Amino acid sequence: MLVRVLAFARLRELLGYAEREVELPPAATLDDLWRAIGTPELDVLRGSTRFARNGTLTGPATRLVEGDEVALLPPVGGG
Amino acid sequence: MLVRVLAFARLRELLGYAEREVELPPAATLDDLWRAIGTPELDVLRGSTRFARNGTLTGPATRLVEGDEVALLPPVGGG
Amino acid sequence: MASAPLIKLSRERIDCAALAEKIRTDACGAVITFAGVVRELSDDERAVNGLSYETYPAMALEEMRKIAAEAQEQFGPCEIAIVHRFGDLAIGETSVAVVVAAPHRGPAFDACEYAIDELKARVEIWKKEHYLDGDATWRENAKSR
Amino acid sequence: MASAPLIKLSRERIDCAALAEKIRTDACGAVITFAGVVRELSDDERAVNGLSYETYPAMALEEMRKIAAEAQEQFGPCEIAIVHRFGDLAIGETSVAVVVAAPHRGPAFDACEYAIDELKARVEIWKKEHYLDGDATWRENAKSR
Repeated sequence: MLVRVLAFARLRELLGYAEREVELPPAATLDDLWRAIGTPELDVLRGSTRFARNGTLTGPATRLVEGDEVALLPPVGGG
Repeated sequence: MLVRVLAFARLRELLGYAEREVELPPAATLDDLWRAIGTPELDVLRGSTRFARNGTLTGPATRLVEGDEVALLPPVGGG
Repeated sequence: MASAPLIKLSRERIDCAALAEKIRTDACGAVITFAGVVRELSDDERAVNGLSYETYPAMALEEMRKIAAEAQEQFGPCEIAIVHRFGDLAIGETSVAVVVAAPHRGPAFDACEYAIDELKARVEIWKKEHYLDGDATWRENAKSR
Repeated sequence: MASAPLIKLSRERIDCAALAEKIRTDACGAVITFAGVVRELSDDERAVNGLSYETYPAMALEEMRKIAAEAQEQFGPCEIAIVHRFGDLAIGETSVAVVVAAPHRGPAFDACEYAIDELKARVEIWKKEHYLDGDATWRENAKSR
């Protein structure tokens, strides 16, 4: 299945893209997605990264479905 | 001796002037001044009135000297 | 940091944005502006037509300066402007502005609220409320925020 | 009283006075404006050249709306505007404005401070600091005021 990945700020820079389609096996979780796109530099940021699925924060065990939009969210810095 | 009286807000309206010279006996106090200019309507406001002598708050027993500027100050309402 | 406060009594309208721009420095990360505005209702819910403010300028300006200095003393270095109108004001006009600019927002909020609370309690300014029915009253400040 | 909050992400400069005029009603006696401004020094005292902000607009706007609703719920009916810049900002530019207009100043101060505290903690906005020495860092918010 295909999901759309959005990456922001430091994660966007490390991944080298702001938005990308990723092919995953059916019933893959957010954890699986992280492993599919991961790099060693990315892994040190895993603990501080939050995930949103279709605009809502969710945990790494969440199962994805075809067409989901997954956002990778570093700690915020607005204001 | 002559002192200058400044009256503000409700006190100004009741007295009918904003500023006036008042003739007082030597060594008169603020209490004496109040009696000299007072009216029955004014007396009900005595408790809420503060006095300033030459720009500084002071008590009713304060003795005045020639040329003092005495301000009669109602409760404030700024802001 | 911390120039002399901008303290003023003004017959003309208050321009809060101009005050903020005037006192701000590049060391300031937070600018808090309090504007007191003439409401259509008095505290006892009477329909208001307008207000007039009267001051004893010498004492009022001195007390406003003291309040600004106390705020800087208590909440740390910050830039402060306190401006109060006098004369006649219509509904929607700003009667008083307190602007505080500081490196961080916490002390700026505290200093701004301190200054307006103290101004309302201590500064020699008087307010007359003019009602739609033609009546008018000198109104003293309550203790409330 | 209490219209829908004015919530916006803006590439253009923020005009706080225009926001205040837009949300204010004649029932409001207090208008509090918080402006967050780009400082010349970072929190660790490095000389800053400018900032850039990035957002996830869908989530950021929803969270800003929630925060405004919470402030109205907690501190009583008030008019609220929350506007945050994105893109590149120079020193002295306003990165965020929170404007609250309410009948009385106490709840307006509380609502304004609540909204900016929560925005800094919860809203999906990221800040990159660009230093005079050419270096740059993504900077997350500390818990301080």
